[in-house]
Amino acid sequence: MLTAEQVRLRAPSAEQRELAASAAGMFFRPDRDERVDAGPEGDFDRGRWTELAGTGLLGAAVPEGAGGLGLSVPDLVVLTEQAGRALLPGPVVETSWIAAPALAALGQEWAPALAATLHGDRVAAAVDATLRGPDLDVASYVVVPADGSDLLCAADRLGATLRVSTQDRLERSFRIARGPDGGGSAAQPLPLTDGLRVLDRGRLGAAAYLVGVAGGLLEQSISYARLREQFGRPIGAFQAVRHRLADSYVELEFARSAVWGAACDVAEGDPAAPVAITCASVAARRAFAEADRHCLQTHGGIGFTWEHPLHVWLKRGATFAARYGLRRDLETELGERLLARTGQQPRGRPPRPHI
Amino acid sequence: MLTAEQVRLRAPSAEQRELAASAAGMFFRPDRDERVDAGPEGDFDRGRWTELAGTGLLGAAVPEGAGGLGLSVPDLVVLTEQAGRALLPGPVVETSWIAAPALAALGQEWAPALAATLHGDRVAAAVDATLRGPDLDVASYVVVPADGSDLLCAADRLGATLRVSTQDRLERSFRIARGPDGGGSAAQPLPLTDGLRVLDRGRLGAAAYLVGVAGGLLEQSISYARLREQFGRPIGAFQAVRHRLADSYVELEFARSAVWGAACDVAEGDPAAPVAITCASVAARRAFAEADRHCLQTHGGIGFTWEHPLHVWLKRGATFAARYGLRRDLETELGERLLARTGQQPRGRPPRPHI
Amino acid sequence: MTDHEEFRRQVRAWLAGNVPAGDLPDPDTDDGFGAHRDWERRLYDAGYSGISWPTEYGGRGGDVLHEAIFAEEYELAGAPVRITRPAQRFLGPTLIRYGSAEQRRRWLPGMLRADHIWCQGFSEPDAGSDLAGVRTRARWDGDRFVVDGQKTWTTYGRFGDRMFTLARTGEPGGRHRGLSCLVIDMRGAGVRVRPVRQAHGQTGFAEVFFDSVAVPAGNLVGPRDEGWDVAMTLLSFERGPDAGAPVRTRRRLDALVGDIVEAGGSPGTVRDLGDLYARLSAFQAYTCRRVGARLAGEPVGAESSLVKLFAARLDADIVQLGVELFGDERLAERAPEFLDYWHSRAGSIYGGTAEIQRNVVADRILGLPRC
Amino acid sequence: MTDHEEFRRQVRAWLAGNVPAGDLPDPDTDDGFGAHRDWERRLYDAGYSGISWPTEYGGRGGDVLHEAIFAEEYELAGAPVRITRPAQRFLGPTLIRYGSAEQRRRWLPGMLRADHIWCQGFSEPDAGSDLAGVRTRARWDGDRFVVDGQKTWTTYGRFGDRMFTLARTGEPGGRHRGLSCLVIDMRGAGVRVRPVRQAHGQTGFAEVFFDSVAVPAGNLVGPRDEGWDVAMTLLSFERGPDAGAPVRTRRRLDALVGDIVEAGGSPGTVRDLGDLYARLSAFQAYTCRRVGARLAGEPVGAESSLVKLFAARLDADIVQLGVELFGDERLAERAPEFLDYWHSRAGSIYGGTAEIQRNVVADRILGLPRC
Repeated sequence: MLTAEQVRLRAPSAEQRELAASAAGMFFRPDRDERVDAGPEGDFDRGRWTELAGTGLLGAAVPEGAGGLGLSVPDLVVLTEQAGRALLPGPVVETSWIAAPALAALGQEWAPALAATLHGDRVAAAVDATLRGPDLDVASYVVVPADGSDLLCAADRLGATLRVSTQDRLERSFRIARGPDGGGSAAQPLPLTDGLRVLDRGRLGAAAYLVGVAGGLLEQSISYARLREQFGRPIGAFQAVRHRLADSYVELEFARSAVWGAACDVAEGDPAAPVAITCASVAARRAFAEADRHCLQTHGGIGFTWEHPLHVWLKRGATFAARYGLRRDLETELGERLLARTGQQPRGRPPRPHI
Repeated sequence: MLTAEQVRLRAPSAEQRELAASAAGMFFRPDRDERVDAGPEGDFDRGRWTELAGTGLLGAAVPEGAGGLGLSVPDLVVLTEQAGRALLPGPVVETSWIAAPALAALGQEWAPALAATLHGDRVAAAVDATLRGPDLDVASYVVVPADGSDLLCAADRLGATLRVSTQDRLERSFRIARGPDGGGSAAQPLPLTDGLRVLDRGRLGAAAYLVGVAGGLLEQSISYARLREQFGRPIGAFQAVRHRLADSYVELEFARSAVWGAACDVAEGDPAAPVAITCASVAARRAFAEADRHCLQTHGGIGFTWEHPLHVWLKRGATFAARYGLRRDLETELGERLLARTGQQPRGRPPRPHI
Repeated sequence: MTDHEEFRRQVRAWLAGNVPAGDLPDPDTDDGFGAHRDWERRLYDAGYSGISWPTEYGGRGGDVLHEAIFAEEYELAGAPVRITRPAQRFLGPTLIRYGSAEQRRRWLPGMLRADHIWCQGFSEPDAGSDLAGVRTRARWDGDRFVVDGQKTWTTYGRFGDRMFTLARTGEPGGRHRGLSCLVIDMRGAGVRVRPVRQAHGQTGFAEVFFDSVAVPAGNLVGPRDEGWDVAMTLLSFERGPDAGAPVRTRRRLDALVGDIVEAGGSPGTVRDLGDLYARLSAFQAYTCRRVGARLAGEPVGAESSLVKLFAARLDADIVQLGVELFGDERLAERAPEFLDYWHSRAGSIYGGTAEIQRNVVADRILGLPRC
Repeated sequence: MTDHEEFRRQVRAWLAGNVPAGDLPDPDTDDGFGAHRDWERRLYDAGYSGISWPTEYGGRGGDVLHEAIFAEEYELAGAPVRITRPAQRFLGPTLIRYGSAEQRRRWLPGMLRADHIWCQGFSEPDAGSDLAGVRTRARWDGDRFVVDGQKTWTTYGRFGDRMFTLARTGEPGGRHRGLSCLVIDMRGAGVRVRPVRQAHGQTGFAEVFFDSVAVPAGNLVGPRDEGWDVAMTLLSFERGPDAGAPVRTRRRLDALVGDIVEAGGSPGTVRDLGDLYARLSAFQAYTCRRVGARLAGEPVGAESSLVKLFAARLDADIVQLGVELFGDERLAERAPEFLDYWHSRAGSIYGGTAEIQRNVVADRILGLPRC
């Protein structure tokens, strides 16, 4: 259903486009290679994290009165997509979408913790339903989804219950680890933020980041297809390559719209927003899967080398495609919902042909 | 496992290639349009059926002593693929693979029925597990798969149990109808033929026919892509078209090999032949699905017109892809088998990289 | 023009009281076409034709959002297909943009009431994907054009009164140059219409042959020899957002899910349905964003190519899942799904093939070099 | 040569008694390469190297089926990767076909024992899909060639002793004309080898730079300036049937199914597994038919392009299903599947990209016109 208000909201405003452009400028550092700048063993880079804190991204969704930028959920989508496009390391989604708003919601008692998080002095992270999340070994605060209400755990009060393992990290500059098995007595119950639970916020933020990663992949591939020549012409002139990239772009644009639409639903307080978020998460995973397949193929052998940055996009995308729900599980969730909904309705008929 | 004997068998012999060529010549009648020659209401064309009987196809797998050609199962695959390529109408797969060998196996008492069937004077058909089959309204004998042993029903003895409905026929020249609900007392139990039950024979025969249909589709499309010009050149010169057709050809060749391999398994008495037949059935359905998609797209608008024969190939293929098991059900059967097999084996590891 | 939400309420109420209960008879039959024409007149008389057309030509004078709201409600109500669709969406708007005052007065009012059925005459046997290959020839004869040639895939051609034609007035082989747009009286001398039977057994489009057809000078739309620009404008209208499309896709998916529920479910299919649901949701979101952009005054760009690619694949995947689950009975001539099956598969052909759309995306959006 | 079934029994028994229990160390390390070289010598000493090579060059003198049986059993046993694979499959056979008697005597015996590691030097940074774009230049200097240029994607380049190189002896830009095949001593002056780290963090191939490298006249293989024909022969050997490939795919699928069983099953995945199983079965059947055709003396045609397309997609789909089910942990550097993941995905790139293979099929088999 289109209402006038919604339709206006759903075309990104001039301010939001401006926001995207300035975020792109801030986040993209051509002088800096996110792979190389992480320590040789992939240690968390505190300097870089402090820099990122300086951009305001971490507190973008925190009210201005609490030291943040007070941006809306659609605004945060705009920023997060740029973060993904620039492959920003560390728990950017977890901090800006989950932990910082959670600390802000907990009130005065947690104000110092929030301030330290927004300044980058302390690291806040979150885990998904599999209890994995980024950079837990350096996190001071970890948000954990739970039955009943979600929880905030302060690492220094948890002691033995925080059992972090970094064994399964995928990239040196982006470490996923297994988090605390549960909150224990020291955990703080969390209220909803923007009407959403922690996993829904994570899903939406991760989808926005993933769309950014897919977009970055595609940009790289377009540039490469313009420059790389074989048989006396740029490979981007061959239909096989052109059509691959066009297909990737189609999926990307529709996923981008789905994420944007879900964010608008949240902003409007639509009670069905979590369903829209799940749909958007699937769309983002589809878009990444297409980009992953076509962009690696477009690059040929060079895409398999460590020196070319493509593999970092591929790995980062794989990380985000696997967090806050695997595509198959999200699809199953949606399929069951569709079956249940239809079971309650009268039988429909397909539309008549219509050109 | 390759044995010398198998490997030799599995490269089609010179005789088999000869057989294919002569069948193609017999079956393909450029002067005859299988769509138009069926009666205006799609009635069964007895004249055409007698002609087909004259080619020997119906009794190809019947021993020479019983009036057939005494060909092997791989030979019959060769013939049936050509039958599909030429879109032969009527119950060719049901007669040649199932009913005629069944009548032959029943011995002297049924010799007159077999002779009438091989001459085309009487029509023999079969139904699959959904109890549907072609041209049941004109069939004198219908083979029905059943628990215990499969059954042969003589239509004139069955009376009320043969309830034929032709409501859901797909094309005018190829009518699928719902068959008898069960054999009743007049049904004759059938022995295995070549060690196979009726459904396995039907699956293999239908897979061979379907491979032929997919091949015919592809041939049509290649010819069209060579002739049809847009932007000053044949559309077959555009990578988008070339690569579609190449992909279809790949699936076709692998499906053809799978069907051929399964037929060789049957000929060698391999007890796992039914599994190979199921695999081949899936491969044939894949090949048809690819051909269906790419060949219709290659033809553009013309492929949607009644005047162009493409739609007959598409519909015939859809018919054969849905008989003796839908692809999804066959895949499920194979997947369960794979899981059960692996559950009994020690954990394997993936191979090491190997260029 | 009324407030948008109020407009939606009005439309919904009117449709609830007026949409025929069952399907109208097939518009490819004489009776069926007549019934559809009557329906168009009821819509017109109720003020629901040409929602975004100026009132002076019989339209309602609404904006892009009124148009979108009407399209949504119309499809949600399961109302009949529109035989005035080409006229409404692109032929009329092109005449409004390029027609002379006299032409607009002469042609536009009859369009919306379906007094005259208008057809688009661009495609030819040898000018399909390659529109600039048009060969239909319009020779200037001193005081009129004389047209010879053939058009094809003409929707509602059998019932057509006027054709908006792209013909070659310049040198043969001139490609984009030397083309002109002419309005041709399809009832006039030298015009022959041959309905084309489709794979599903029904007609629905036609071939149209011109044999020395006289076309008055006053039927030239836009400058002579510069018809390519007119044609491109027409296509940009055709490619504007259609808020009804995701609703139709939703009905298609809902009908399939209804069949699955009725058949007692299909466990292995849950994930496929979730995938289709997510894609439908993205289609809705994209359409919403596009309508918003149009409302904000942004021009129509190459997004329609994205929609064609995304939606054609989605629709084809929905009907394909139906065939995979229920077999070939769904393709049978008497099955209720058979028209939709063929039509959905045609989505990657008509209005520019998927290959053409990918080229458009590669050229105009991605900026890739050309072959 | 022994009877085929007896040969299979012998091979199986020998492998059962000799294949190392765990994986050998990574062949990209010095230690690992040494271990693989030792393994090659054990194979050679046992008579299991060069199964179909003539006995005079250290081979076993078997036929295509012996070769296939050995490949199947070798993979079924999970035996180590072969660092002599390029030499065995195509470099040696090309030298047997095109080398002089002196060259064959000089080079062939050391190949199978891995005394010298042989690399293929065709690809260059600007000659990937477009092999005729080779730029490495071999200038004739009166009594020797002087080579300048660069090769890339050189498998085992870091440990290479000899490279079978395609270089330009004729005019620059001469495409297929003016190319020659030269054997270059990789340990000689002017040759620099730079290992290339791959996305999975390990090396495995290298870039090789030639800076005025002197190559004796006696290292020219085949006629000067007619190296393209030699190269095409080499590629046809490379494209012969590999009976080990479906076994590797089967191990890949079995390992995944094992993971699924261990994880307690995954109901929505049964159908995906059935699809993969059916494709594996078709791959086995196709390979079997191909070996049969070779045994019957049919030449190697374009079928290897079909295998590349079919198998690369199958392998990629297997590893992709693993990632879809178990998430990104399978891509992590320390995961047991990570090498196979990247390698399987590379199947549509190395040895001719999928695009090139489709062109080969379209040109040589389907007879479609060229662009």
